Amino acid sequence: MPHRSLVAPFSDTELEAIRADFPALGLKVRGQNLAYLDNAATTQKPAAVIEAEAAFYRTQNANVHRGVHYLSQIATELFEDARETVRRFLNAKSRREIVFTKGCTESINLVAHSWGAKFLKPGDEIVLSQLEHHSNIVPWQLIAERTGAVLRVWDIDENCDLMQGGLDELLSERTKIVALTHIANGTGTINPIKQVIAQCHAAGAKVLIDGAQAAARTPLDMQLIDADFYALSAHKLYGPTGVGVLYVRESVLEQMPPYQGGGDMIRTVSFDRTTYNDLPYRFEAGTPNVAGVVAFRQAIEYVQRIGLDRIFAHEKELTDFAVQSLNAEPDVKTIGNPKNRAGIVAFLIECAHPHDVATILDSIGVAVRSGHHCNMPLMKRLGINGTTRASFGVYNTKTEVERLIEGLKKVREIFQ
Amino acid sequence: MPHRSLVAPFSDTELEAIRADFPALGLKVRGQNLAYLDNAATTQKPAAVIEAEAAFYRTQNANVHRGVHYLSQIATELFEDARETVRRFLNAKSRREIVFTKGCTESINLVAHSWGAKFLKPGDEIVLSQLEHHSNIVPWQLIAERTGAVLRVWDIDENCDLMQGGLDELLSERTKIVALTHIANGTGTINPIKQVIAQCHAAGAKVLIDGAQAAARTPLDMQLIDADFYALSAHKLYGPTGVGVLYVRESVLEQMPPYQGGGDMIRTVSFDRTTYNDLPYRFEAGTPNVAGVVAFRQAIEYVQRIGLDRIFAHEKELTDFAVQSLNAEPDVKTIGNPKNRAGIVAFLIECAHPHDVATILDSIGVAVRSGHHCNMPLMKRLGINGTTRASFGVYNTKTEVERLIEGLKKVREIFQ
Amino acid sequence: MTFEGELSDLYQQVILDHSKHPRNAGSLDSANRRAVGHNPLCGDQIVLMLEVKDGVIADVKFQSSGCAISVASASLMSEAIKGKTVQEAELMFRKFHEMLTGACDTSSLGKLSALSGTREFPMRVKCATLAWHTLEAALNNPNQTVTTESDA
Amino acid sequence: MTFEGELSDLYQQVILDHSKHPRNAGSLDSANRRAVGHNPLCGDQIVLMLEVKDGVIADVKFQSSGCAISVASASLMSEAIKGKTVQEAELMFRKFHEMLTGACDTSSLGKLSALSGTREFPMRVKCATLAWHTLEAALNNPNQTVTTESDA
Ligand SMILES: Cc1ncc(COP(=O)(O)O)c(C=O)c1O
Ligand SMILES: Cc1ncc(COP(=O)(O)O)c(C=O)c1O
Repeated sequence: MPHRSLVAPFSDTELEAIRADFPALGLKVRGQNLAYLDNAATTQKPAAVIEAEAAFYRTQNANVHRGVHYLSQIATELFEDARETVRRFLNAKSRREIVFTKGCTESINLVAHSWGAKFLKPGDEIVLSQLEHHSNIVPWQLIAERTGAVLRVWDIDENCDLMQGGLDELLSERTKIVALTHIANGTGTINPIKQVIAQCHAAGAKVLIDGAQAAARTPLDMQLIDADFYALSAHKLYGPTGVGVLYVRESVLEQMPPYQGGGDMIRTVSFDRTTYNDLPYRFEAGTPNVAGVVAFRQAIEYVQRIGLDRIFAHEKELTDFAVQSLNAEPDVKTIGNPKNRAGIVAFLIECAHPHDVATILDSIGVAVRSGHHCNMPLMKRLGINGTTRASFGVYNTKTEVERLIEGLKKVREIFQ
Repeated sequence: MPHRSLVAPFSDTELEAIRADFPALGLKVRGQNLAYLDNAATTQKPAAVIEAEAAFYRTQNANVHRGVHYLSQIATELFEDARETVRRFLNAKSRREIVFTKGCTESINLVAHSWGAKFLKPGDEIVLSQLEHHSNIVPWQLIAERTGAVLRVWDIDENCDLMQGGLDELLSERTKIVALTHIANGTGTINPIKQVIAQCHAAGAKVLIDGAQAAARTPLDMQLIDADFYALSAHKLYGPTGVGVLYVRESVLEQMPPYQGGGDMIRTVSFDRTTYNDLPYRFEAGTPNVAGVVAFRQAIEYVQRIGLDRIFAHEKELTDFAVQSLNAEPDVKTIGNPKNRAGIVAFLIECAHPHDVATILDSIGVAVRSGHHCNMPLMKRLGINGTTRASFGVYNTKTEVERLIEGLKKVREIFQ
Repeated sequence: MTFEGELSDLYQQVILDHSKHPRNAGSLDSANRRAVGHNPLCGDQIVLMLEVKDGVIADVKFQSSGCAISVASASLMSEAIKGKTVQEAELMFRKFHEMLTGACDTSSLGKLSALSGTREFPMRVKCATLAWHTLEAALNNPNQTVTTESDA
Repeated sequence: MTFEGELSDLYQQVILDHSKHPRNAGSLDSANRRAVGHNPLCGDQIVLMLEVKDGVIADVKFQSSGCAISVASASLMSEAIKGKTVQEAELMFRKFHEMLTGACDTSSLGKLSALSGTREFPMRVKCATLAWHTLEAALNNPNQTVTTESDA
């Protein structure tokens, strides 16, 4: 992705200013400054997001779409303005294509359940990659079981890149959908989704992209990649918990039957016959997470002000530094060596299990994650039980990476 | 419910102190003090809730259940402590019976989809009442369509109480589940759920209670009422948006297949075979609304400090006053005259449509709701298109009710 | 403007008059275009019947259960479109829609401009546009059901 | 205690020793009780095999892939329960569980008390109890699979 290398990473002053926007980064953990390197699990939130949510409850709180009174009007406008912000962020064609959910996992479940139940027939094939998070595996297993469709798996090569040509062998007229992560949460692999989508479309298959890790790490453009479905979580994009987005191309969404039933998603209800509302409301049953959605808008505007290309460049610099530093340690092995990698580095150290590594790093204030990262099939494929994973955000620094490396000394002290 | 009449409503000083806890009540709307009488749609939030959510993001934010580092531990503890608070609030036997969802609507969908898909067979019957909210109708229609089960409707009498003996005629060995609202959002009717549940259990049917309106209005005790399923939304209980609860009796929940698939709900995942996690996690796929759940705890503790029996008494006093005052107007008709009523009064005024009434009341700062209130089948049964509805919360005052009555004069000025 | 002023702008005399005495209310046996419009927010409904002959809206009737704004809007619309060509009616809708969603010149809208006060009440804009969305449906997809949700 | 102190309390010498050189690791042909335990949080797994004769745990072996705490706990457990009656083993589990979840007397737990440092690391308690939950399953529901999730 050559245009990105032209973008300069942050200056020290810029980075300091960014860090100051995030209250949690001032925390002391175990008497040390917090080095938060668990951003792939969830990101910290800028004050603008925290304050927007509180301000909503203090001065704008009401239910949406249902009332004519002042607060209800304000809340509805704020909620729908946030939808427009998301539309622009994704460069979707229409607000009708933006469905709010409770998270990326629900977004994928919605597609598997609604689209899948209607369009999958016995013997139809669903292609997943070996890199997928459980949230992009289990919903497909559930709908495969229900419909008689079959899962096929796109394997990886020794670098943890998708196997070249692997898709050629898998795609056939039986392939109805390909569900693929944009950036792999276990390895940081950036998948070539634009090419994959073009190839799948040529073969007549739809494509769902799991953007949980990508949304905070790289600019997104639905027109450019031409995805049918794109799923993401606000909480991994500096936004609140309990908010997700599902983008669906309008012509596809129009054909989908309702997922959950309830208030707001109907046009008329009678016990004999219920008719459903227009897009996207047909897919938003019940009171949504209004305050969360309103605050999420601030998160999007925050990363847009900085620029996702600059965030990408910053994280790339950190990631390259972390990979180099880790690989320089003779007893450390980084997992995968993908051609394009974003913000995530997993590793193993000979003397200690990832859980013990994470506990010891925690003792010096360095927060990393250990375990299978909801990537059990990938772990099995790699013949390991888990890894220790550092994942970066807009606010991380080289010093924090150095503290991680320093912490490995302590691991060795205890375990060697 | 005789014990409740022994409880004294709030003194003026108490009420003032309660009002001071809710920042939004200080708002000016259209130049007037806000009189927020739309609590059945959503409640305002006490500062403790708003502050807990902000504090979580500032000092405790991490993903739950998945990390060993300090913040992850804190976040997990807070999240699970909130579950324990909900357990105590509902007097459930076990934390395993408390599933967090995104709202009451999702809670009901979860049951209809998971329990329904497994246990409903063609010809089986689902009994709903004429008082139900769309959220307790449409999920059942969707699963009925999928399974071949059939909906039966328990009619109401002229007071908008459930028809006496109506259930006797409906219950048969074909009845698999009865889905009933605890307090009706359109009329304020308090249903005799304890007796209904006993009768249903005797007939071998399960019972789901929609507690969306009840949870903030009356003490709850799962052991006393013996429900199989109880659903509620945090945002109607002075808590944040995007959080719901589903209580399911453990022996029932154990038999239910997963609803959504993803992270956290699994034990092991492989492409060939996935096994599911223990209760309640099997039903909580993906990152939950951690901050929302943590803040919701504060809302529960808030109403518990005041006492739900006192809140009930306070709202009863307001409701009785509102019903009397409205009925004293010759051109006003209140909807229904239920034996037991909680916190909700809907009415019609001869000269004007509910929407116009709501707009004019809004012009003097009185927030009420107008329309069908997601109760289209009830509206049809009553032969009307909609109503204007005032619904009360812990913080409302008689003065606010008087302002509503006063506002009707302005309606007449314009429309007569 | 004060909110009091905005309110009386919303409920102008002509609106109140048309809501109490809707013109062209009723059924139309000669109708060859028909559509039903719903406002899912409040359950308001309108049934619109048109007789279109040689590209001209020769006659129009409607049945509506709704608030003052939606009934008055249907009534005013029925008067405005009767005898107009389909193209003229569609142009009128575009102008009407512009009036409600942005600042625009209302001079060419005649009596319809009485509904411009709705602009200050975003939650009521749907009430004013329901009849027009239904007209659009009747002209383009006869025997369709539409909602106003897309205005949200 | 400082956190530094807590950390060395967690990784006591006996824990490190047992994690590096687990006792009773391996397979047991004579086993008549078997259970598999999972920690869904991290994917750690233990296979526990017991030979129970006349109410006594005559022999025990385990295969475990896990962190230092979980391996050490399995190893220490295997030593502690070998030769004990089923009742004694279950009493031991209760005491062990109490030690990790509340303050309690650890004197009767012998070497097992080396795991008491886990108490200060709530996210690691599951690592220490996995072997014991698996034991419970093997004794009560032989050939079962269990998880530690209920400790969350
Ligand atoms: C690649 C990927 N997909 C999906 C998810 C699920 O996101 P959430 O838990 O927010 O629903 C995650 C995060 O854990 C992820 O990293
Ligand atoms: C009786 C009843 N049930 C269910 C619901 C749905 O609740 P939510 O929109 O929070 O999912 C509501 C609220 O609108 C309600 O009043």
